[in-house]
Amino acid sequence: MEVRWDAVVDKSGFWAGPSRAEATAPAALAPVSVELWLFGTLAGAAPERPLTLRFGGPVRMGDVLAALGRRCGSEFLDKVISPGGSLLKHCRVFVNGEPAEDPAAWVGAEASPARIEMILLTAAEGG
Amino acid sequence: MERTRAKYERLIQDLKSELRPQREWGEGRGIFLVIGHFVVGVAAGTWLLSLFFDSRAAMASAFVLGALGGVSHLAYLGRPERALRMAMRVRTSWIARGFWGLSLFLAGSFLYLAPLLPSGAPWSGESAIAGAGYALALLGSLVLVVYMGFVYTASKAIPFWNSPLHPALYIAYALRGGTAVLLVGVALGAKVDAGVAELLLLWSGVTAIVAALFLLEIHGAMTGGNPAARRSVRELFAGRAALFFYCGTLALGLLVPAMLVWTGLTGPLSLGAMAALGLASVTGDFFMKYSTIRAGVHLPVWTRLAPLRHPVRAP
Amino acid sequence: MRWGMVIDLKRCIGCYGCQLSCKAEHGTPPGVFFARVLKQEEGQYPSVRQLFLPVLCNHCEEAPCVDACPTGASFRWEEDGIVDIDPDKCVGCRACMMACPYGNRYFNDNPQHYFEQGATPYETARTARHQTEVMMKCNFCRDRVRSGRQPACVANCPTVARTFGDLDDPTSEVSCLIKERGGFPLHPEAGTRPSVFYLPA
Amino acid sequence: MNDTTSARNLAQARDDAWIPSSCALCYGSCSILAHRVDGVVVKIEGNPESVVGKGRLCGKGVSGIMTHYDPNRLTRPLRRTNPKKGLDEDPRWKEVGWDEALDEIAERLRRIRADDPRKLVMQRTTTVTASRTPMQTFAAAFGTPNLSTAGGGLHCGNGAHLLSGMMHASWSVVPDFAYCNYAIYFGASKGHGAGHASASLMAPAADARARGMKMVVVDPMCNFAAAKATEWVPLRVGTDGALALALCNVIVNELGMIDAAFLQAKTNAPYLIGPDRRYARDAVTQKPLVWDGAAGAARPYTDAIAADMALEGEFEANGVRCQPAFQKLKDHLTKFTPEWGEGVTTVPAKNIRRIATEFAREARIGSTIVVDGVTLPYRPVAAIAFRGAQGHMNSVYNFYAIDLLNELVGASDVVGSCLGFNPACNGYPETGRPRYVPTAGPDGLMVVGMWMGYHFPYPIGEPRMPRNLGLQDLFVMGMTSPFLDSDDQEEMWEKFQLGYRPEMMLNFGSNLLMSIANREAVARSLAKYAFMVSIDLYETETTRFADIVLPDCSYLQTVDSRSNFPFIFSGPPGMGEWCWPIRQPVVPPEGEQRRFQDVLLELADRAGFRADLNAAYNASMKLAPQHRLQGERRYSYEEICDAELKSNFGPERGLDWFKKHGLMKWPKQPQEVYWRPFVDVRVPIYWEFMVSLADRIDAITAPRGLPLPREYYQPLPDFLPCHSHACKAPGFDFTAFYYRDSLHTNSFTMENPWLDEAARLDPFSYAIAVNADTGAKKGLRDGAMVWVETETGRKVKGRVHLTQTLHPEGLGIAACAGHWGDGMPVAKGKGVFFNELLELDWKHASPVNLNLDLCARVKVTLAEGGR
Repeated sequence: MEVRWDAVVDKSGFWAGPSRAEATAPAALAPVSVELWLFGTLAGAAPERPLTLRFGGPVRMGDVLAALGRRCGSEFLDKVISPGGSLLKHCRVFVNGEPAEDPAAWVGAEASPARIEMILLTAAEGG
Repeated sequence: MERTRAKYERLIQDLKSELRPQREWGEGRGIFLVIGHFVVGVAAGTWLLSLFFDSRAAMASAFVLGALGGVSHLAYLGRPERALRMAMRVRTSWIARGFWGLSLFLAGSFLYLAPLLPSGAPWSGESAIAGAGYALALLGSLVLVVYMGFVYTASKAIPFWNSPLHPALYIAYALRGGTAVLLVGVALGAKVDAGVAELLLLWSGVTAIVAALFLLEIHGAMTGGNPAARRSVRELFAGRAALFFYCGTLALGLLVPAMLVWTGLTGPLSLGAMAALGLASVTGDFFMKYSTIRAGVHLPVWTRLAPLRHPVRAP
Repeated sequence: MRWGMVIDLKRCIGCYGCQLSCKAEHGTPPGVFFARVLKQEEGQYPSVRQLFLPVLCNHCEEAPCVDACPTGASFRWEEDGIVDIDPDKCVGCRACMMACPYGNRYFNDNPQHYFEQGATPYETARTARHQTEVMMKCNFCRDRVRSGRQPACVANCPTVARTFGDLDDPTSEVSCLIKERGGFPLHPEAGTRPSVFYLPA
Repeated sequence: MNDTTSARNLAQARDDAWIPSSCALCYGSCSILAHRVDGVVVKIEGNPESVVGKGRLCGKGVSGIMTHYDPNRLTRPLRRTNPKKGLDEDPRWKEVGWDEALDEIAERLRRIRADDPRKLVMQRTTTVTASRTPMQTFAAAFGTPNLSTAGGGLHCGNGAHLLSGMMHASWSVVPDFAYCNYAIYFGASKGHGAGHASASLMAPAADARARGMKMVVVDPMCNFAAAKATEWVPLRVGTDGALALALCNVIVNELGMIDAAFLQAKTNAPYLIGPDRRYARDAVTQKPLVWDGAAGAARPYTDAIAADMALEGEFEANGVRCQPAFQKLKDHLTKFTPEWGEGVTTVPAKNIRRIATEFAREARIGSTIVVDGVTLPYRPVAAIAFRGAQGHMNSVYNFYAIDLLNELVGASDVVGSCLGFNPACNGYPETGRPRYVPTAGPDGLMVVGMWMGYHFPYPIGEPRMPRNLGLQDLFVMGMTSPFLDSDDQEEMWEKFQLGYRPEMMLNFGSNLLMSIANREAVARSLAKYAFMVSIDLYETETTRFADIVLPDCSYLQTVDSRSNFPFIFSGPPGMGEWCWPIRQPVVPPEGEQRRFQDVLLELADRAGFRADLNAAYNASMKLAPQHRLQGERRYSYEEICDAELKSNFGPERGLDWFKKHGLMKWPKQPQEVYWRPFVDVRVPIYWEFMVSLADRIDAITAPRGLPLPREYYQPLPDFLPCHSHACKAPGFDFTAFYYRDSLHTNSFTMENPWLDEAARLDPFSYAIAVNADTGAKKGLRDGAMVWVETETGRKVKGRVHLTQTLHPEGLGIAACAGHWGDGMPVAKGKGVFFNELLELDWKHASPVNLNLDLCARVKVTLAEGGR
């Protein structure tokens, strides 16, 4: 019998991976403060480390980055965000120690102040 | 250290070459092996002939040569201090047999010759001891004459040597050497129980045999279909060993003596010339052996890895 | 029993793993190779092949080197057919070298080491064990084999081209391979009856 | 500083231990067992417990002892006293203490970091893959994007890795030896000599041979792989792409044997291409459109069932006539007839047709097979390539065309097919780490789940005015760049108004002078550095340009939580086991040698950026929250290794556990090895992105006097000749190329006296191989000493080896030998320094991926009577 390539995909949940429960926005609209630790080449962008940003309510990572952009300037932003608006592959962001790639992810849901670390890993490589 | 280094560099080159030259016998300290081998051969031949022609002086010189040959062998060995072990494997090893041959010869000839020394010996020339010595020396020298050729015949690694003719050839050499020594002896006034003409004819006869055997061996090597053997012949006539072969073997060992023999047979031969004849002949023999050994080439390891599938050819 | 080796020339890629693992196992001095790899090409461009031939002592049943040895330093173990050298008995006459049709015997000339500065700690520990002025050659890693391991070149061969076993046992892997794949020895005409066989490339 | 746990055991009266660790004689990083007796390493064997090498090592691996004990190794830090730097300048070293040396370096680092971190260039060898993590992490923390691998990518990888990444989510490709029945090798030796996972692949390749896998090897020289092939296909150097295109044409247009189902579901073949050569996109979602045969309408590729997607024909979408990408490819291929191919490659047209037919037939399109109870597509054919095929100006198209063979018949990461190097790993069962899997990126095209660098093959970066010295951020498909050392670097930097110049180089073990191109060019660039630090085992030719030299530890004296990066890099593809081996010290350092990983940590402390370095390690090692490095705390490298191991394998399996066991293993599953059917990603058989990419790069380069050669940026592969093909100067009738010797790694191992000895016994290793008949016509004798000279007058000397195993126009040299320095006396003067023949500038680099042209048209003349 001939395996339909697309069919095989449909049948298999193998790579679905551990489904992370979508972090929901905290009910209370308590103000959130975010501690930003910028490392490596990004460190120069911020006046101090950590840089603390306060938000009126729950925020998504995208919002934090945008706020950071307003604070640190566009040159900072295009180091970390592609023209398409997604996070550049070699820019690593960690929210309270957990890697965060999705700009839509909620920040500061569990811990406040939330600790966000950002660093650029060197892109050029060969061999 | 430097020598070792150079030898190493050359080994690497040799291992790369399809037909690897034999160097252990003949090069460096290996020269002592050739000398020893040669001298012992002459000694044995001399002993036998001097028995025949009853020449004490020649016998004495045979003893001395034999002893020198033994020493030369030791000088070649990697571990001379273990030389006695070489007596162990007479059952299979021609070298062991040669070792016995030489030992018997030296011991025997000593026992036989000692009483004849002016100083004399505890036993007389007619004593049983001397008699035993006579027997041992005779046995020893016979073994010596025979074993040499077989040492080479047993060398499966060197196709050129590994020929059934080799023993015969080496026996002939021994006799030729002996004859040469006798000639020298006569020249030096030693008492030899033979006429010069007789010796010259003997020399010619033996030489003829040697030449014939040698030619047969070369023919065998060339037609035997073994590349290593063919390469050896090339080394001998046009390669590493050629110089020794032409100057040493042919010129000194054949032409010069042959001329002298001719003069000797056609007219009177000065004692000096006779000595020269002997020496030239002997030196020629040395170079004969030396060049043959130097011309040795290892059997190539690589053989056809049959049955080989043939490479894919475009249809 | 009779230890033997089968080398599958179809698997061998001439990587020198055997030659060098042997060196590492025995610490053989410069210019001494218990195992070697030979390369040769066959045919004419473009129908040509490059062939690899790993060689080592063939541990012949009719070993000419043993016959040629005057002292008994070269000998063949009765119980396992391995042809070996007792360095304490060798006088260094090199008759065995002239007798071996396979050129697998080496004379350990003088104290030698690989770096001009002198022996490395490794060489002091391993190479120094070997006597100089005597003959050396492969002994099928007899010590390893007796302790239940395979010879170094067999255990290490990255292509698993080498098989080691008892030739006297018709059911052993080596015997079967020789039977099924047409194993052949080198220079059979020499009448040495080698214990090393090759499977066609 | 050098905590050498196992070395402490030396206290015991009788020391006799077998220590599991990892080799570092080449980047295969096989698992080893080092036998230590009374403090001396007396034997190195493969570790049979490990998947990496499976207990069997190549000649290099077993010879490591002599590299470790090499008396020529550096043992003390050295300071240059001669300010002048050059090929003939003696550095006039003076020994200095570590403190003095580290302070001076740290001072420089601090100043540069405050000024502009990009002025630091990090250079590392490809030989030690484990050095990738500490070096890249240091660079990230310091803040420089300028990290290079000493010509690594320029030679072997910019094309091979880009294409393997784009099409197989992996660093490299091999046949699935366990099931493949017909493999075509284009200038690769995988499983037969050097290369990725070299020793690990030798047994599987031999098994495949024994099993009867047909192997067709396309190569100008019949060595290594070709020597074991069922068919050797000699061709003109650098024309592999032309042959592949002709083969594709036969398969598509003469045989019509394609895996439509695969092309529909797993490639962008059905995507509709407009007259502008771009995708026709959905007005709302901007997703590329396909023609849905069932619906009789153009729909986003996500909305149609693959089986209904049209591959051929012409349709109307967005009001314009469009064709599926496959139709474009089909039409494009028609011009590459076998007859045309014969003209370019010298491979007879009938052979091209035969091989294409055999390949397509053997692919068994549509068949399936059950592996470990899972039904999988079965395509037992593979077309693979590496250094030989891709080491040219036309590197990208060559590899692209070659891989199309796999894509056309669906032989891509399924049973028996062309496999990437373990690009999908579900992680160690107990922790689910490390986990890698390709994902669908923009337009549904595949993004790698794991990559050696962070410069992913896809999505393609946005070209910009360069900030990197290598200009990879302008030529965004480039990886390793020639401009760190090229003759025209200044010219290029000025053109693109690069706001800074390199000031300091930190080199780990690479010998740039030999590994990139002609030494004069590289020497000029090296001499420009105001300050250079070299951490090395030997005083290499390159290290002689350093201001400070730091003595490194050998692989038997150091520690790495992963002996290779990523841990899957050295593991053989195909079914079997996952294996994570470590490297650990077997003996203590000699003299004042220190591990470079700890030296880098120390420098970060002294230069005051340890917090950044800790953060960088957290990121690059993806450390789990509970194992992350904290703040500015001073961790030793062993502690960091411990953290990574615990993070991946649980708290009870830290460095101590691994030192005891050497490695961690767990079984692979078919869904990991043959991941393609299970992961919903597509690969581009039509590189639509090239069209706009070229526009965007050209928009930057053209105004600055560097119009982009558009022929290199087409969406479909073409054959572009190398410079060597264009050279018609009389007398220059050989095309010189180099190949990797299985006895040697880069320029490193010629110093190992065992390997050197073996290489001197080898007929090819140190020689210049020339076709016997051509050579005879030119009056060359075997062993003759000759000069090999290029049109520009660059020349190298060596001994000729006449052989039948070479294409009549070829001239083969085993790279990269020919050391001239005294720091590696054993290697000095051994072999031929091929790279001296190579030009190093924009003109000789691929405008797409910056790969160097590695073949050179040469003439051969007898040197001093040729004796």
